Amino acid sequence: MSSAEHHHEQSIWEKYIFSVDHKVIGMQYMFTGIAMALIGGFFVYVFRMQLAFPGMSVPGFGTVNPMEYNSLVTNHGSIMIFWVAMPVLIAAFGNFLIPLMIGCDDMVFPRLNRLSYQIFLVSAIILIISFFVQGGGFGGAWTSYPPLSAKSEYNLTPWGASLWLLAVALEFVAFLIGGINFITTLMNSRAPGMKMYDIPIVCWMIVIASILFMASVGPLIAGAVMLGFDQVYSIGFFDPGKGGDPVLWQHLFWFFGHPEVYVVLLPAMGIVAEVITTFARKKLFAYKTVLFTAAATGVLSFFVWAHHQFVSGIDPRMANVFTVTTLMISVPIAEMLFVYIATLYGGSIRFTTAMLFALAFLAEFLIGGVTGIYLGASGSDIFFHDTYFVLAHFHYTFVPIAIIATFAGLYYWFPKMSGRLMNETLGKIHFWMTIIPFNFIFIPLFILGASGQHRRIYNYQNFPDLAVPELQNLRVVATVALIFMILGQIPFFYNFIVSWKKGEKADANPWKAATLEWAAPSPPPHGNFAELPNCYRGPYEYSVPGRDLDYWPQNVK
Amino acid sequence: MGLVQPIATRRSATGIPTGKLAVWWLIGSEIVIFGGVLVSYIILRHYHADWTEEAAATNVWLGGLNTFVLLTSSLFAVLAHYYMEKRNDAKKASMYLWLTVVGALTFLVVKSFEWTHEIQHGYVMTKSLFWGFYYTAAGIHGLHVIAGAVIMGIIAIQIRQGKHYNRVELIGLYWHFVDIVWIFLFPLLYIAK
Amino acid sequence: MEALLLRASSYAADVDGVIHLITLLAGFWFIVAEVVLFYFIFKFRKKNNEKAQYITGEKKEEMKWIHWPHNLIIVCDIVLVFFAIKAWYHIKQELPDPDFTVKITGQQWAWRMQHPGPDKQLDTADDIELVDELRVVVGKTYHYKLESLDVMHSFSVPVFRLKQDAIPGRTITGWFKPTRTGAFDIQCAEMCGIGHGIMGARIIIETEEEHQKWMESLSGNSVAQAL
Amino acid sequence: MSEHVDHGPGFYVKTWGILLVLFAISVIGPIAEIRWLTLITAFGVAVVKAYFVAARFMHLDIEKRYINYMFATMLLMMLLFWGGIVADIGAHRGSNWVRIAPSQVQAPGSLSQPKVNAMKVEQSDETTSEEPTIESEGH
Repeated sequence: MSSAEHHHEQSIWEKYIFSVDHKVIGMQYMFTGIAMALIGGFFVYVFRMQLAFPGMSVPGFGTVNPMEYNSLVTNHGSIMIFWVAMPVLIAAFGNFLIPLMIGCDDMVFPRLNRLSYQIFLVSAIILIISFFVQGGGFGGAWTSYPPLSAKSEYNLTPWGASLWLLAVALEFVAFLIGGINFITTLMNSRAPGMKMYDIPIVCWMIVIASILFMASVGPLIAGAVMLGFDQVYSIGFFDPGKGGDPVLWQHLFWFFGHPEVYVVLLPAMGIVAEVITTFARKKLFAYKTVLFTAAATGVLSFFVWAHHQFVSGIDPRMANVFTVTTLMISVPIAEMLFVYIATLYGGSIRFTTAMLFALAFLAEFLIGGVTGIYLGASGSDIFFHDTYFVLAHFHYTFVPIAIIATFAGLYYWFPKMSGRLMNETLGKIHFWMTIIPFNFIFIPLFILGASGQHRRIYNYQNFPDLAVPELQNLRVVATVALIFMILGQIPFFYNFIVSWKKGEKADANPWKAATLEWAAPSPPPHGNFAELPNCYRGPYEYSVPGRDLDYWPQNVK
Repeated sequence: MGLVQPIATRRSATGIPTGKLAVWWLIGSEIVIFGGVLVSYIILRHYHADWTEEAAATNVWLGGLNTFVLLTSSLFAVLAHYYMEKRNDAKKASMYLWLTVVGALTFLVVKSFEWTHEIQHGYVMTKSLFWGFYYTAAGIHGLHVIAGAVIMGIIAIQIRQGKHYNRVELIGLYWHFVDIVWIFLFPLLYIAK
Repeated sequence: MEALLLRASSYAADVDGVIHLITLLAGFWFIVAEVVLFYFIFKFRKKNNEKAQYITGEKKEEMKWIHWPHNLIIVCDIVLVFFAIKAWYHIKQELPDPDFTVKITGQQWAWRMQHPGPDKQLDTADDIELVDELRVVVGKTYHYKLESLDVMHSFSVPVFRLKQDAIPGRTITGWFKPTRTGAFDIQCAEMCGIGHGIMGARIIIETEEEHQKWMESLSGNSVAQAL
Repeated sequence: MSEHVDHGPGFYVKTWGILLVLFAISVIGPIAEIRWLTLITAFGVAVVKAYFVAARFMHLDIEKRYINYMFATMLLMMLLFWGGIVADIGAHRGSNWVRIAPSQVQAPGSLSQPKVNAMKVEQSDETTSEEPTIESEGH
């Protein structure tokens, strides 16, 4: 039964707004994520200008007072993690790719898929509303530690705090429902003949990420309900005066927090694996090792959460346990990166924009990974905790994940999404104008952090040791580099919008890749494949000796 | 409804039907959510020895009655699944489903009596942290009971119209899970005095 | 680290030691990985479309190239863990007996420092309480009792490499031993609301005589106040 | 569906009977007012009842094994979470820290104004003067 026969003409409303097609829902997540990234980017521009030129009237915002500074910082963090990294990496690529790459026509529960996007959209709207309520947006850091976040007489944002919490809780519900959809689809709806080790790595990674998210978000949803009751009815779950304990929230939060960063890392590693193998024309080195290290990272990520709380009042003896587990988790990640580097050995690398971004991900993420060891080891974390060193570390992991790997995925799958090719020269301009300024933002922040500058402080002039000119110059360098990086995104948006309609026509398999999604026409119609494909081999059969073509698609007999 | 079920939903590479697999995962995520509340409660209970006389005010009899009600409704749910699965008898299955919904409503009625009694005697949510946990945990569980009852009613109607026979088992699984949560809530909130 | 931030406490050298060790070990593996990465990118770029090799990575001798660095990294991690825990134990778990004890209370947007005063006993009538200023004597071991009145604060003295969060509802004890005189920053390292940025305080490390002179100058007018 | 031995409705009613008996046992504890008996029966019985409902009613005994492994992992996560924080949240004191009993937790306003430090107060005034909104000192 080919899927074309029920193709009645759908109205715009049905086709785009209330669509149940996994590709349209994937695009909805993508565009919402990119829109929220613009908001998050505007926030970072404003408060970085305040840090570099304290007290000035920031063009486009005006003078920044401490209350606004705190909510800008808090919501920059919340938006970039919950409303940009997760939707784009897990939901957008997951929705778009999983059905195509495992050779079926849609997600198992299309309406549930649409519902999860709608809940996600509501959560984004609630967050944006929280900026304009009385008292302004929530200003107690994206980790929202009580009692600051629990009592409005402390955080002075009565409405902002509760709306922020509601938005985050709704976003969790959206990704729980979405996660169930992804896991069930991958487990059950694989193409006939596609065995466990024939599934492309990006699908595996997105599903492992969904499982990690589902297992870790539970306690935080319970925590969010408790914090919500604390805010509204001041019951005292986290209020020491009433018997509660503020450190309980930290444990609830970071038990979710650390698996969360791996939830975001794994899909990015999956995208990079796809792009690298295609443009190096080489089979992924040790597919099973990548899979097992990803699972090992996932499992270990539940044992490490208190390395965020070494100096925050937990029992010092616990810190020793978590130092050991944190350094243990750096081992599978290092092995996964080594395997990716080993994949390049013996390849014939084509430097398309997608490949440039994937290679840049590997180079930049190595810095992020290595600097994490300073923070995982309890001895050095005493000094480094909550300084700009931490900030630079997690930007060297988050930016490669949420921005560099996302661009790699976008440039790689754009032909499949739109049926057109993006302009390569504009892509390369965009690449260099993103990567070079990125390093000039965060290397100075490493130095600032090492010289004792702590996070989220509104104006460093209040600290004589930090108000010295050398450090202030570093802040200016970081801000100027940020402006270059923001300007560097203009070629991308121009390229993206123009090429969607007027780009050079792309056939079904422009990159000559081997995975199943390239067997569908681009852009794939509602039912994806005219004839649902079977799968005969692994996803990365490139340059197989004795074959003239250097790629062997999974669905070709 | 215009939606044609995609082929993906009918595939079952794992041998487990997709609907059931999704319910297993849903129950998995619910375990972790209830676990979060109960672990926090157990730990703070361990810290606060003074909660025992607070807990003395909880009414074991009504709690016990609710346990009995939920256990019975679990029996009806599994019988509904039995008749649907083995005997393909939609009428009997639907009757048992409605009996389960009646069980859920009795549970909620008993709980409302219990809560109004306690609130009248001043044991409100903000009296002490024990009562905070008591109302939060039982409240979340109560919401799940309401959600289960509503869905069960819808499915009972659907199978009478001859659709979605497999959903009887799915709602049964969810209902057994809600019962298991109460099996743990009962000793924690009522018996641990 | 010394170039970036001078050391003013006895255990600053331990923390810096751990940092240098990590820089050495992790830095080595970082450079190896980056060099290998860029070398592969350069060596295996597309050359007049000769085909790539077919390496599955399942065979033993291929995986050897991964297992060896992997095992060495585990060894480096074990060394790092040992030194990190040694430094952590010395700083956070051991409590040498104090010469003085100060009580530090964080509140929304100021630090209250309660000094023992001339009789060297805390919680006695002659205690001196300063706001946003801590006066200590160089070379003496101090215990600090850290509390918070309202939200989470974090008592951090960068030059001491000292940081400890102040949790409302807990009294946390720690120690430090200043090793050089001077006036340095105290920063609040935990988001504590609108005034988090202006919660800066100063720690003034002085010699024994200066400290005595300061206390006398104060006890002159504080006696008047106490009457 | 998988053809396991064909349970009649009686099988489920029997299980239900067992569950009621177990429930009765768990209620004896509070009546007899024996504390340790109450705790053992209450939680022991709860685990056994949960096993019966899961195995027989939810047919987990005949379900694919990795579904049980998934539930076991979720429960282990909760055990891990409990183990990780019980030493911290459940304790009155630990090495170098003490929990203040809720009754003695000082309310922010309770501390007396600082006795000394007059010159510090003016000095810190002018550093914070350019921030119009925040009051300079404490509250």
